[in-house]
Amino acid sequence: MQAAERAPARVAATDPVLVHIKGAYKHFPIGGFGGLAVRAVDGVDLEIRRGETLGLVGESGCGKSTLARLITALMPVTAGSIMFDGQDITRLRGGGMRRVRRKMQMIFQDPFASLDPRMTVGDILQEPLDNFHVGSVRERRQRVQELLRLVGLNPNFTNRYPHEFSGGQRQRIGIARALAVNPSFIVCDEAVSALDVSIAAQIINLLQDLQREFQLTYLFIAHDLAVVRHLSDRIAVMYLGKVVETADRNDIYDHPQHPYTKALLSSIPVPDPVVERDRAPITLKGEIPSPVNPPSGCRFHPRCPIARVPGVCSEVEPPLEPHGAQDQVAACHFAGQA
Amino acid sequence: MAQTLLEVEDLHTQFFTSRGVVRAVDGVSFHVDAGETLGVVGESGCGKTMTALSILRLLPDPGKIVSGRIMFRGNDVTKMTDEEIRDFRGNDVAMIFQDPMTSLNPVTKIGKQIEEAMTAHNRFTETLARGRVIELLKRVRVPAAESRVKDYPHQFSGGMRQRAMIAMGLSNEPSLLIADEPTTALDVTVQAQIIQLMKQLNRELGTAMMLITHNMALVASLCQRVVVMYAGRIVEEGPVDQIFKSPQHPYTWSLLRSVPRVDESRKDRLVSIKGLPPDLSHPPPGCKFHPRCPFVVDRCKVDPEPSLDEVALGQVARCWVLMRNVKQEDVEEAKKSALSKEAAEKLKASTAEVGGDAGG
Amino acid sequence: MAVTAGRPKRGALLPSRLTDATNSRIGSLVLYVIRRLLWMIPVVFFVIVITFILMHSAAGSPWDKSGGRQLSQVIVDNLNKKYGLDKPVFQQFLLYIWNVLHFDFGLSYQYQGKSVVELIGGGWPYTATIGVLAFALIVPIGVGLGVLAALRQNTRVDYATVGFATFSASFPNFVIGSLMIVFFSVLLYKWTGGQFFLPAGGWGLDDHLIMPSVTLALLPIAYTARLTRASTLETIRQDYIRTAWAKGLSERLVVIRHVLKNSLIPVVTTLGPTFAFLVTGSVIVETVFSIPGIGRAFVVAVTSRDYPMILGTTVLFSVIIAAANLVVDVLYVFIDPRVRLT
Amino acid sequence: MALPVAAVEGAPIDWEVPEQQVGLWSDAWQRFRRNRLAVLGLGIVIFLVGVALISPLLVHFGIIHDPIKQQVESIETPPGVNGHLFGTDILGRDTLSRLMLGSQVSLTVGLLVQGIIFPIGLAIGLTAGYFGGRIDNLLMRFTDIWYAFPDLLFVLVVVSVWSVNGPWFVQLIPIFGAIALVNWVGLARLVRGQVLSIKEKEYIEAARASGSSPLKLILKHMLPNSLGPIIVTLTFGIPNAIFLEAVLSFLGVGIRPPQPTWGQMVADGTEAIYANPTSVVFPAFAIGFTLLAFSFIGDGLRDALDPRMRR
Repeated sequence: MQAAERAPARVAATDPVLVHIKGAYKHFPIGGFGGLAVRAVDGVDLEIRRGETLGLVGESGCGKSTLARLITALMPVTAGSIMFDGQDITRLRGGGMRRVRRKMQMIFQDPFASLDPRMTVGDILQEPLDNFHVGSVRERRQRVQELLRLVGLNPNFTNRYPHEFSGGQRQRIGIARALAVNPSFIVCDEAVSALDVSIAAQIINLLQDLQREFQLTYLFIAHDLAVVRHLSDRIAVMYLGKVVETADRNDIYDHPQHPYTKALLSSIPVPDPVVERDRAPITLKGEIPSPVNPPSGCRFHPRCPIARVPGVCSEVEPPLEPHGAQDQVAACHFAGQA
Repeated sequence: MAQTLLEVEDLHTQFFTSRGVVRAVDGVSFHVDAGETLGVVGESGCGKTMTALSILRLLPDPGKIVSGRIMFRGNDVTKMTDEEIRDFRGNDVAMIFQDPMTSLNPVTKIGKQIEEAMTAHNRFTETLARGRVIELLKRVRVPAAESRVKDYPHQFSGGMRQRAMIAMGLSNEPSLLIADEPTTALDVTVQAQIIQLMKQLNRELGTAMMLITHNMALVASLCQRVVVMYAGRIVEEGPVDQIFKSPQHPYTWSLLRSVPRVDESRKDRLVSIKGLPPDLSHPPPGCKFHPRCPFVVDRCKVDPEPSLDEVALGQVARCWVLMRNVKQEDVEEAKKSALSKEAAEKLKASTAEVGGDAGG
Repeated sequence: MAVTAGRPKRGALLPSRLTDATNSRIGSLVLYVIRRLLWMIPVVFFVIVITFILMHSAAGSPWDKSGGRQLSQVIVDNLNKKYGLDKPVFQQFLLYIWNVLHFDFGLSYQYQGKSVVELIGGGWPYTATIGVLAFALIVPIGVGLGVLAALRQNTRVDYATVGFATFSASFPNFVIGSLMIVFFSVLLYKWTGGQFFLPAGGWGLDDHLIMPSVTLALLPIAYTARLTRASTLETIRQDYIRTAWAKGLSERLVVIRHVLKNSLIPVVTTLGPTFAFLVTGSVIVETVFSIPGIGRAFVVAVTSRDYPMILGTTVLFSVIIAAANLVVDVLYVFIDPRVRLT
Repeated sequence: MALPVAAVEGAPIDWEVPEQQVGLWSDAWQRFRRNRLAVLGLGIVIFLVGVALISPLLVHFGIIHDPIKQQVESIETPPGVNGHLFGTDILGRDTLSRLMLGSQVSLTVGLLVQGIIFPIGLAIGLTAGYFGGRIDNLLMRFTDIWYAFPDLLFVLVVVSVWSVNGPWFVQLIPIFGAIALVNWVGLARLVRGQVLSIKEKEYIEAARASGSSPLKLILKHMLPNSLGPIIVTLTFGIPNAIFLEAVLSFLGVGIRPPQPTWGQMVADGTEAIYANPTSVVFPAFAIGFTLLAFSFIGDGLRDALDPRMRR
């Protein structure tokens, strides 16, 4: 029934995988006795397919930003492997790493903190070009201007400093920087969360236009499910260091398999008073537990409306298994029931 | 007809800075009825928060109420003495703030901070107030309230702190609660809990609420009436259904179309409002929205700003054009891509020349 | 000087984020104090090592300057034997450490026949009296001025306080001491025909105490006032102060319950460095005002190369400073509930 | 090669030119210049440097009195008498010329010590902050010990055991060493803290993501961004060093006569304080105002470089 309304997904499920994350872990030791650690990413398996936008959602502290840093090799993994274009980047050093770096870039959350305040916009945009020795110095300068123009900024601004620009303009500079070395894969880490509504819309549109123009693959990380749904082809939901569900953006909304996904979706108000009057959100009990001592079994069980405790939920950790639609996986013993 | 609780008339709040006078609130009039929930929406820097702070006379330093009246139950807040305003704050009108992380005193126990809100107004004795703290925390559904009153704010999570703030706001049973972006700093599931709580409290206690937010969905969920502000002015006002169904001011329309909806599959591009809100020390002439308006006509730039005229029953808007007069193709035009094709082509060309192994 | 370099030391103190450390707060506090006390042992040990190495790296022997004339080799040998200087340096060091553990800091070279402990014991009452008096001035005056200036920002009170603090912080204490002597002892004596003046030196539990303790206290007062003012201004801008106003609290309650409680936290953390400053300041002030305290004894020891005395004083002072820092850190835990002990 | 704006089509969105174009450093300089006290302090310091440089020449050509020559006939001349504008001291030496020459010692100590501290503190602080680990641990433990060490006492001991003979600038070497030894830790800690906080900034991650090497990160991002507080600390270090030198001279363990120093002059003046109080007052104020000038500059710089003061 909904199928007719849906825009067709641009990428078929058979497309080759660009990024393949296998059993990735990232633990941050917090010192003290007993080797306690923040288990920010705690066993994640995920695929990002060439040309798609994978949306990654979850609440603060679920490990989505850490995962982004693992994928872009800004942090070393504690365990696991991350394959990019067939290469395991967790083992790369030096030149090999640099070659991969050039193909994947990142757009950051805070437009104020992500640009070095002591460098001009021209220097900021030229830095990646310099690092990868792209073209001649003259060609680099020219490319910087083209980049500025591309993101809708005046190309004559190269000798301005970031503090002279507004938040939205800065985020464009950050996008231009990511595009500078012509990557094939861009990680957008909460790229619009810090922006005002109308400015966020500008950036979202720009990201979509750029993707179409340059055949980019995006990993789009956000806590706002509405934005993620708008931009993504597939959506992965994270909870407490693990991916609990992955599916096509329509499937995940139409028939979420994991109770957390369901609660997350239902908790987002819709800008329509008529819909709102009848919407009955599933409000979850309590708050996200500490990632230092995640609950046993299924991590979601203390807040889960359908968990059987004591029982399988509090004892056995559910694996990510196909449930619901084709290409949909969820980690729940009672997937689809609610 | 419900009784009018708060009536703001032609309020002007200005900041006297070295760079000139900033007209943060520029002739704003609205009212809040007893028991209703009014939403005040707009982008940041459009004067929403300053309007709220003016009502409590809590403006930060170079800010001053220059003219206008703020009538609360027949008393003008702007004319109150220091003693009267002290008794008014927290007692008649309470306020909760955006960031629960910074809005509570970090070195004072939660219970003490709530208790203090009550003892400040001689309505409760100290013993009575202390007893009520637990009751209030239970009302805002803080689990294990008996033991948590002795906790410090850093021992509370964000959501719990916001509950404590709400408990504090409600402690004197005020007739109006001003909530300034109460859920913005919170996680989605926690946001849902707080929204749910505010709905319930509004039903149970009949406290009127003024909700200040940029989140249109929140307004749809909580409010009966909406005031849309832009550049220190009200540009549109009306019942919530009306505003969402047929917004008449292009700004309201853009705001509504600039956020994606979670219940809709991707169909349309988002409407983005070009440029930035104006510098309030040097606002543009004519309609203040005209430099960013996709449906601007010559008149908007030259003529004095239009007045707030009735456009439907109970709905007023400040616009020469109004959305109902805008043609569909203009609407489509407003959604078109602004990407510089030429720059993209040049960039691709230069990549081919120098790109090496990075070619997409 | 110690005061300007003194940032609050919070290496081991981190704000609680991950766990609630409520239930066993007292227990962990005790553990923390014990650990800090144990940590003082290596600290003092290294202070001794460094000073010891320094003094043994000096060219010539300590007897070179004695009495201004060259002593005969026999006498030097005898002296070396008496003070154990004929032994290898390493052995001397071990012996010294052994003795220190028995509270024996050796014999003074300068005042022959007197032990370092005796000399320090003799000077202690003077140094302690001046120090305590100065400390008693610093906290109320410094904090009071700072708070007043912040609450009356951009008024004459504020300007006067800032001006006073800037001036006092720039004039070294020996300069201030000397200038005070000029004005209160010399000029005042002349102008009043000997009626009113303050004694320029010496000791007595009367007006002799005024100038030394004020001189010692002036710079820390200035520093405390500046810091209090800055931190109060910072606190006033915080969101929770706006919350306090929004509750309808009176100005008095907002200031006392919310502003001061927070703004004084950074001030407390600087009391440790302040104490260190008082200790080193005593060296100067006692010289300026000819007070027979430890500080002056130290100067004498330095100029006459009285190594046991130098070592003894240095050890004592560093123990005092380390203890003061410990007290401040513990105090900090009490006034700031966010501090987590690790 | 600037592209003409008119040639661009497709309605760019944020085309407006930001108001004015000021680099952060020039912006800071603008703010510094508006601070009258800071400018006054800078003026005093420049004046003092001039005095220190030309006073040997003035003595050489007999324009001012010889600061060393003792004149029995003019012992303790009051100010303004017999061409001694500031009077003479207990040995009949001219106070003004002694003050002028004394500025050499104070300024040399104040400025040069910072020159020694800067590279040491910077190198250790950067290494500890960036690489962390063992160096960092060592630095932090070392700081713990250092904070328990009474700094003035340490300087006193060092100077007394390492004193060397020779002209005043040779005698200064152990003093430099001692003051630098007690002060580099503070700077290293500051740099470390700066690096640690900057390390967490997104722009460092962004630079790493765009392939910048660690050396480039340190030199192009961390250093320029931590320079503000470092400059302020160094500026406040100047009066601190001057103060320590003056105390040493005052206590009689610093530069030995005949080279005049201000601390020494205060000490000498104290000896004859009843007879001639002015011989204390002049050097005392010379020290005080010099330190004041530097702290005005320091305050001015701190305000000018404070990121919160930026628009």
